[in-house]
Amino acid sequence: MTVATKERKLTIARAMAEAIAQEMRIDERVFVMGEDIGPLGGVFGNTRGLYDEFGAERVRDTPISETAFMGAAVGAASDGMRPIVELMFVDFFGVCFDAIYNLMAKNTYFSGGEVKVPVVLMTSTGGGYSDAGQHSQCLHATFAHLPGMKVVAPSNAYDAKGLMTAAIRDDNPVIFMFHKALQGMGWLGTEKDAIVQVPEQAYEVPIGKAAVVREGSDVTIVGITSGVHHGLKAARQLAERGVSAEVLDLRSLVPLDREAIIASVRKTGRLIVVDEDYHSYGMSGEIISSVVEQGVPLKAAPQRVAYPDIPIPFTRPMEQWALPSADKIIAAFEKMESN
Amino acid sequence: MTVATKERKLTIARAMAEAIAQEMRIDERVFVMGEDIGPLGGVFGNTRGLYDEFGAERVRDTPISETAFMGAAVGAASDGMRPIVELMFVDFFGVCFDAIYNLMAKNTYFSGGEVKVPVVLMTSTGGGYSDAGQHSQCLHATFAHLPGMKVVAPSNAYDAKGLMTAAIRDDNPVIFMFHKALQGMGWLGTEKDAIVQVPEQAYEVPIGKAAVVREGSDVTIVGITSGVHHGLKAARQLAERGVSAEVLDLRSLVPLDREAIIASVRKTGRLIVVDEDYHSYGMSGEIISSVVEQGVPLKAAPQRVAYPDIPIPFTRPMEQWALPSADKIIAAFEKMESN
Amino acid sequence: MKPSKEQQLWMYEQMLVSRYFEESIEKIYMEGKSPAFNMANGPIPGEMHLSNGQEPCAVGVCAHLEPSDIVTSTHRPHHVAIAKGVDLDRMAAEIFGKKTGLSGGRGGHMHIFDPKVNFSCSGIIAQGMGPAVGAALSRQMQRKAGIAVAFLGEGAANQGAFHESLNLAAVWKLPVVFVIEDNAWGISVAKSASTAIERNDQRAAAYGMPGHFVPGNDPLAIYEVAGEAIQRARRGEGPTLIEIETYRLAGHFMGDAEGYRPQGEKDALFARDPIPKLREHLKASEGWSDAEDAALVERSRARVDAAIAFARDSAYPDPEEALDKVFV
Amino acid sequence: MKPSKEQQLWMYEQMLVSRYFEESIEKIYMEGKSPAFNMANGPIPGEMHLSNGQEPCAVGVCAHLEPSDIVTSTHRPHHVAIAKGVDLDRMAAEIFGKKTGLSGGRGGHMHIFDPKVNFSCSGIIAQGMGPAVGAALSRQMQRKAGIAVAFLGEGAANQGAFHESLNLAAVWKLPVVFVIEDNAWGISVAKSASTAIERNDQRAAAYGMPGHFVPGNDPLAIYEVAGEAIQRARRGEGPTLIEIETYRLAGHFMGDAEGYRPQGEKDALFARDPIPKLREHLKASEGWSDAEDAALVERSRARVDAAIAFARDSAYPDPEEALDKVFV
Ligand SMILES: Cc1ncc(C[n+]2csc(CCOP(=O)(O)OP(=O)(O)O)c2C)c(N)n1
Ligand SMILES: Cc1ncc(C[n+]2csc(CCOP(=O)(O)OP(=O)(O)O)c2C)c(N)n1
Ligand SMILES: [Mg+2]
Ligand SMILES: [Mg+2]
Repeated sequence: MTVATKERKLTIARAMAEAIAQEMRIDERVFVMGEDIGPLGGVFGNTRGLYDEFGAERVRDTPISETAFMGAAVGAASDGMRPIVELMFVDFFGVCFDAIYNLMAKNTYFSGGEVKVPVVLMTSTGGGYSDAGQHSQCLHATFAHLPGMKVVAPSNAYDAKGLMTAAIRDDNPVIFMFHKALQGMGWLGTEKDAIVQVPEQAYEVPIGKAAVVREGSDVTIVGITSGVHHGLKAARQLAERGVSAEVLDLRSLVPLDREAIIASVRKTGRLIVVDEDYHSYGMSGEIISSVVEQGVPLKAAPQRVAYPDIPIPFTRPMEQWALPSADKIIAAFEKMESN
Repeated sequence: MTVATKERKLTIARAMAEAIAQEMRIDERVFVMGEDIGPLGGVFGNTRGLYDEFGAERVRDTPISETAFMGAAVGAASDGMRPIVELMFVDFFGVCFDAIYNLMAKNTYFSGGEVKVPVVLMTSTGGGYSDAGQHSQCLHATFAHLPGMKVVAPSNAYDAKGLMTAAIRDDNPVIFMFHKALQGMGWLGTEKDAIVQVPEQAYEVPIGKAAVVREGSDVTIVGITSGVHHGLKAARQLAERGVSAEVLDLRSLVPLDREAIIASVRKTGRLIVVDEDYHSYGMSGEIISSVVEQGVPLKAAPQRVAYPDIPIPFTRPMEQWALPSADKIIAAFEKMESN
Repeated sequence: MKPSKEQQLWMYEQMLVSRYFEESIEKIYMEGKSPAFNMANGPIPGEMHLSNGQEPCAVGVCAHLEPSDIVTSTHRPHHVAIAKGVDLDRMAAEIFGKKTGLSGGRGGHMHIFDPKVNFSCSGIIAQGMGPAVGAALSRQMQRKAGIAVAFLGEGAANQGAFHESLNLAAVWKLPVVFVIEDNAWGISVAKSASTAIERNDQRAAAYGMPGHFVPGNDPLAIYEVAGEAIQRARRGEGPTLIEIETYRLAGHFMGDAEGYRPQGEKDALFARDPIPKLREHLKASEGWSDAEDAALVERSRARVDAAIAFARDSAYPDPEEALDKVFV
Repeated sequence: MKPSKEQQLWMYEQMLVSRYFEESIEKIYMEGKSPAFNMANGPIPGEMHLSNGQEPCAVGVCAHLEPSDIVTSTHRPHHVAIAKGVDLDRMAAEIFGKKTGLSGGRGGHMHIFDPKVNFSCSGIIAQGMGPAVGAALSRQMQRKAGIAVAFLGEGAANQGAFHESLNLAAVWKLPVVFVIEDNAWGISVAKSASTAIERNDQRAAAYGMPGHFVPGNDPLAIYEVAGEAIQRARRGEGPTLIEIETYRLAGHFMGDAEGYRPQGEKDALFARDPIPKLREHLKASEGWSDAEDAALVERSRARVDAAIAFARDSAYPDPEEALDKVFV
């Protein structure tokens, strides 16, 4: 007897909402708060349906008071709840970063491990739709640099659901970054490859494990969220030229799966890092250094394709020009080859 | 006829205060605000004497309202003033980072260069005196990663005065980080080598230029603030073994003097980066990547001596163990040699 | 302090220009966005927060301001920008992302900067308040004429920046006026769900400053209250907080389905549209004729059309210009 | 709601313990710090904020609390920690940075966490407020007994977190009490230079919550006012704001030269030391005898001495333990 498995593709938004709903059903301590996450279902759709199923007490619209409700998430988590809290755009972190960074991230350590702070902070990242410099950033490194928080960021709906489930069940604070261009909201455009088959039952994608999303032998392309899709597109184009690119989806920035990166670069001997976050003092530098400080033999100088060190411009010509792309990855590869 | 030049050594605190006073004398637009920077002269002494000379209007104690007064600095600067504003500890950035980061750093860009925001934000960094995890951080990368702000950090009083003068005269926002252990406040201990001769007249140290503070040919040690002093100590010890270490004081994180770093590593073929800020996604990764992505030939894998990815512990055994040191730099060098 | 006929007509004209501007933007915004609505497409990409209905707040306040006075506004800035005298052509061009825009296209609709008339805005809630306080400090320290006005939404009044800015302004007795445009909604969240008290003017007492409430979205009443507050600031007597009852006739941003609105709310708001109301008042009380009105409407439309044409006809910047203006 | 004799004696005892604790810390803190005062040296390195003089705030409030109630405190936490029942031995050991400390030495004096009695504190001004609100929310959602109290200084009442936390607590009608210890100074800055109004209890109206002021640093008066507020919270009627006039008998932190104090202020404060005052009251009104007092003093000292001895005798952690407990 064969069981027909139903094909079911979800957007990241729906995958996130499904993971949250499933955990809320089995764990009364889980609740959600943030701006417009109630009846509206979240500006980016990732709490859609939750308010109807769980009601106003467990799906709480907040005032525009990020400092208070991030702090409240810490207090509630320390008292036995498991809050999921939304920072609508990661760009808004500056109004509440103390609560995130000096409390959420550190209280476990400060208390010698006695106080658990199981908060999931979900926040939207990324640009490409002309939302300008206060609504388009990724800020991967700004969060990943600071110890005490796990940081995950899915590139597709399967990982989104599994990482969200893992994050909710984690006893540590987890920053869950979702990229707007992958979210599956039509009004933001959508990366089709982010919409993938997602099992109905709950499952975890382990935090801190990268995934080889395409195998290859000539060059390793490391990315996260949008960078993975740029990498995959570049890999397909490179394949046409007979170049075999391996694409690594980090999925987690903290913990960082250095082993997986190093294993891949040991195989390929070439490294390109793709990051929609700013170039300097960021993820791209960290990945490259993590490889070279181990003395991994390289066939060419590693390259990065990151956002230039400029505030993100509004106008489309500038904005699109500055973003990472498959073309830029290919150019980076060509640069490697020409030296 | 010879003029006897008076030897005059200053602490960083006094050098900062002197630079500010001199600029306030010649430029009415310059004023200072922050917590306890008035009659008290700043918790770290860097506004001492200013209140007496310039009075309460130009040396303004603020309420504990960093969001308001950082925002006010932006508004005053945009209206033609040149505020110097103090964030008492860099660790407090989370209560006001939006005003710094989304306004101070970006308004010039957002306005197409029409609005100048000549703010100097001075803030204390660093640990080593058991002030624990909310009062000991450096956060170099947290500020340097985000575009739109210049970031300087002196290792000695000469540079402190010159960088402060340059910062005040700069039409862009400048973050001026001073390390508490170098500040010359006895109650924080003091690095003697930070107290150096300082000319009485005003002068500028150019922002964005690193300094070779010790020449050498076998290995380049790159650091900033406390890291420079660890580097110098290590270099002296290495010299006893016949190893010639070059020590580079970055002085500015933004703009980053990549040319100087690369020139030195081209000469020595070896690179160690020292950073009291957190290891991952930080300055150490940026420096290493900036070198290797240029294909600079290396004799050994570059190494970093940075703060581990942990909140900073209070207790002395843990705290001291975790800090960078000359010994760790030497160990890093030995590791390079053993491979 | 009643507005003269001339002042009323100035306000009316700004309201017309603002309304036509928003209506034009609204239409153009949808170009290139069908069949599938994707923000990234069309001549005006990105988020778009319209201010239709809130014009009285802008004109009632700005009627008292000189170009040298400072205004900081929000993510919903057009009506205030227009009333403050921001260059309409260059503002339109900025919204289109053109090289001739106020910032050469770098800022877009949430980042309108016109230093000639001391106008700026920010997309982060309540974060224009600190800069307004600082600009007021600058004027106080320079003994230079001019006051600052910070506009904010009622949702913003729950942000920490609100508290800190009001306190600082009061402690330093700065020439600044805080104007809350209470349009009853912060995106989908009603004021009553976000604000512990009914009216934010009551919060002024927490800072020892006068607080005023203006009901009815009435430009003439706003004119009076704002005039007092601004005069007070000019006299060096310190800050004032004003809350204005206003209406957001559009969605929070374009694309908003507005499902959170109670049945009939929109109709009720449109029935109270401040523009026809003011027109009727002018006709009834100020001898304003149909012919005069038609001419003014015509002129306002023409001014907007010219701005839009300027924006459309302007060139896009070169992509590499993205790297300029990070530092000056 | 007057305190019984037993409750008064409980408060008095906590005040004694707190005072002796601070006096012991003060002495030990100076060990190893001469001839040159360097914070990094001695058995207690780092910053040290003493709470001498502010004991009434702690005991008057905590007299109403159970271990299951939540308290968040500040950089100046010892008196509150003691009144809340934090393990004195392990707190002392934490301040010494010992392995037996509450956090194994990771936190130190500004990061006292004792989950057994639901106590925590933070070194960032006003940032304990959000967590108190969240803990209150947790109790409300879990239908679980217990309320939260957030302590803060009068300087902290100008932080954005104050505004946001009070508003959120009021909107959600949470069982939380905000207690401002007004010791007149924020480091060197006088309240009058930082706060736009005279008394912060007046700010309660901005959130539609009751506000109370307690003058005179009087533990019995504090007991009454706090009792009402806490009962109100327990009844589910929502938050309250209390401002207490108190005195900081020590410097802001150890090493503070206190040059900012007006001439004679310290003497005046010591003349109003709340401990002898309460002792006199107990003797005059509650039949408290000299012998009983001597015994209690003795017992309190012994308790502190034992804690200090425990701390001194405990071992330091291994340095590598620094890497533990980042994640659980
Ligand atoms: C700090 C911050 N939080 C959240 C947002 C997202 N946001 C944009 S507009 C808005 C609602 C603002 O409401 P209100 O202040 O009443 O202004 P209105 O939109 O009604 O004009 C929100 C929550 C933001 N821009 N900044
Ligand atoms: C956000 C923030 N800003 C500044 C400081 C530095 N600081 C520590 S204590 C203090 C004064 C606090 O005054 P108050 O709230 O009255 O408490 P008190 O010290 O009088 O107990 C300041 C400014 C800080 N810890 N956090
Ligand atoms: Mg609103
Ligand atoms: Mg105080």
